[in-house]
Amino acid sequence: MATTKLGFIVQRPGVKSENPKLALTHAIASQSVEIYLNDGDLVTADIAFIGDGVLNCKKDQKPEYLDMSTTESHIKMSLLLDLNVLICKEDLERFGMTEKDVVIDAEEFGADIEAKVVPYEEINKMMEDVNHLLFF
Amino acid sequence: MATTKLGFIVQRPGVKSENPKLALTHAIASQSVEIYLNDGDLVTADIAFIGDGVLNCKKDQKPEYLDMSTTESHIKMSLLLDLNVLICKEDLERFGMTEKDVVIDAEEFGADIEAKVVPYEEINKMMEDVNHLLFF
Amino acid sequence: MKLAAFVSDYRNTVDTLDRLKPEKLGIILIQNGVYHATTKEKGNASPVLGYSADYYVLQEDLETRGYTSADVGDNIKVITVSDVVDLLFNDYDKSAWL
Amino acid sequence: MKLAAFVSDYRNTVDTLDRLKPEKLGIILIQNGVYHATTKEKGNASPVLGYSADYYVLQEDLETRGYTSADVGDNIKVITVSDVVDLLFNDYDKSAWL
Amino acid sequence: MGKLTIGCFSSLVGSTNLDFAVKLSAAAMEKGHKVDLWVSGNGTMLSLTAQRAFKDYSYLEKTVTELMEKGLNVTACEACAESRGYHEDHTLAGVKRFSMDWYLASSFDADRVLHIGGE
Amino acid sequence: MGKLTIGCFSSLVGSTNLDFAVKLSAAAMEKGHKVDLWVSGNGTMLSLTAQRAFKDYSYLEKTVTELMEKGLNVTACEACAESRGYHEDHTLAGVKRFSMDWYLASSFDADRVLHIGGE
Repeated sequence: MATTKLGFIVQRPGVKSENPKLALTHAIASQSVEIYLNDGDLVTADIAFIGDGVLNCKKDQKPEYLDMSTTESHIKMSLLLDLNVLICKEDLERFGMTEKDVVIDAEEFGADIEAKVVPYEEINKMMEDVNHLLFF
Repeated sequence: MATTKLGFIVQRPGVKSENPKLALTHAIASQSVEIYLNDGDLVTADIAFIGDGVLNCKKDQKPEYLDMSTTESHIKMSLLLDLNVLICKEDLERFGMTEKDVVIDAEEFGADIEAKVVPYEEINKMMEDVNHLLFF
Repeated sequence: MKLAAFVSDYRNTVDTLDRLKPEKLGIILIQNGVYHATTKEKGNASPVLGYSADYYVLQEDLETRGYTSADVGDNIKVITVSDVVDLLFNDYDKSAWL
Repeated sequence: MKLAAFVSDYRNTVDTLDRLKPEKLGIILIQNGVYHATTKEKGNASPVLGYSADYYVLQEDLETRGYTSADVGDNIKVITVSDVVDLLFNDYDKSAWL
Repeated sequence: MGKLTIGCFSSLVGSTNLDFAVKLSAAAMEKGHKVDLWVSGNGTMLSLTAQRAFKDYSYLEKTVTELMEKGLNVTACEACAESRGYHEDHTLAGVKRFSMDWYLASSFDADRVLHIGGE
Repeated sequence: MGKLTIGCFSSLVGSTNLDFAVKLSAAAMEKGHKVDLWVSGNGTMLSLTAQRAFKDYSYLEKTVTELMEKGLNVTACEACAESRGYHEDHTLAGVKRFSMDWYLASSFDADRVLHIGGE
């Protein structure tokens, strides 16, 4: 019985690049990884948005123009699956954004947890705490 | 009998990205475009390196590590084919580089012309003079 | 020349805009370039808005990212892809994708 | 943590290096990141060299771009891909490709 | 009405540059312009047939096929495609494959050229 | 000796990130480490067979095949590949195709993970 913790750090805006979305889909894959592991073994995925990456968390993204799912909907899916989603407070402030501007909950999907707007210091702690880092 | 002039502007360093090399191979293709055109019609290609793009002109690039042709060899090929190759003087100076650091001639291939290190003003004139611009 | 320059990134890796000196300059903010129109940093507007140019921003790229025309200053015209065609054919004679 | 950060571009589009505060930081300049080691602008060294870190630059990426170890300051260690493996396994416990 | 030549060097999936190039082509054609679309570099990805539509990725095969039926001229750089393992037999019906000089020839009589290169 | 898991999301041709990932795999294997290489996004380009070698483009098919014979484990993200039109029948012999959870499972018992994502 062992747990490996992964930290997914999203540093860039999305849409034009698929990277932030791949960060989320890979993190979500932590929920189906058991088929490869022994009973009781786990891989956990924490997700943090820092720098320009916080722009991925903007509310009200419209999927219809590109006919593609949005990073907003992937963040909501992550919350539904109880992944730990952190958004850097200082970076939101730098862009003049508040909690009201970003995706915090996925109530409409029945998610129990919320994304957390936290000081960078907490993201740093997460980065210290995980076994491996994946920067996107 | 008409001539269409194209200006190829290379703004970025190469190797990691194939774009500067594609600029040169597309410019070189101006030498074989006649098969598509009427007798006497021409497409000309001028090439200018500006900003970080001047780093593509550094001498002594070694092809063996990636087992790929260098932008240096493509600049020499452009000279052999009598293309007008301009290198921005102010940008070389910004990087502390001189004519000695960059590809100027392709004597070993028998090229008659040389690349020209020119003030940006001359590159601007070329940009005004051509029919279409292609920024890489 | 009359030049339409497309800015499609938020962090530009080239300083080409600083040097372009066309008779008429249009800056078209598309894809992640729309953040220059919507987003201030530490209260300051993006330096990309500081040129002597006509500014345009693509509406669908705004909305895809969660913004609307209301998030954009009056000095920037919100346009459609169809408008881009007209700008290219009628208002500018050359284009630069930076 | 002991973090090996890879810088592979000359113009970085992220400011992540400014925030990373590991106990030990190694900055590995590869691909177009090697220009930080070889190239000054207006006489100034790249700001990427200004962190409290151990610096490494990949020899083959230098030479592919027309430089040699002689073009690199003494504070930057010229290494091979094989050395990168040892750095990852022996000197650092996590890595970040920026 | 004029002729617009678009060159796009960025990949279909992973960047939305090709999505924009295709939308611009459609908008120009709707206004009666003739459009040539040259794809080179990773942009040659547009020329591959049998791409699968998923909600997480760009998917242009259907749109491009419809636009080609209306007259859009799409040509992929042959060397760029071959080097990637995109061969003739996996090429989307209607897409041509030529050398880079095709792009320059298309620019010869174009009223406007939009070259989407950088990155 | 340890295990290194490398994830690479950038394209073979157009960026040299995959070239570096493959070189690093080779160097780690030479030192006795076990290496898993996950390719996702445009990196799935590595999994296509019959790429043509030209002097202007990255070409890794031969190197990767030799490394797989020596034990390199290469897996491509199936959805990323399919969305691009890279199907099972054009996949380089030896390259596996799985969902993204394969990468996470590989990281589970890896001593080191190098994730080449950004851009």
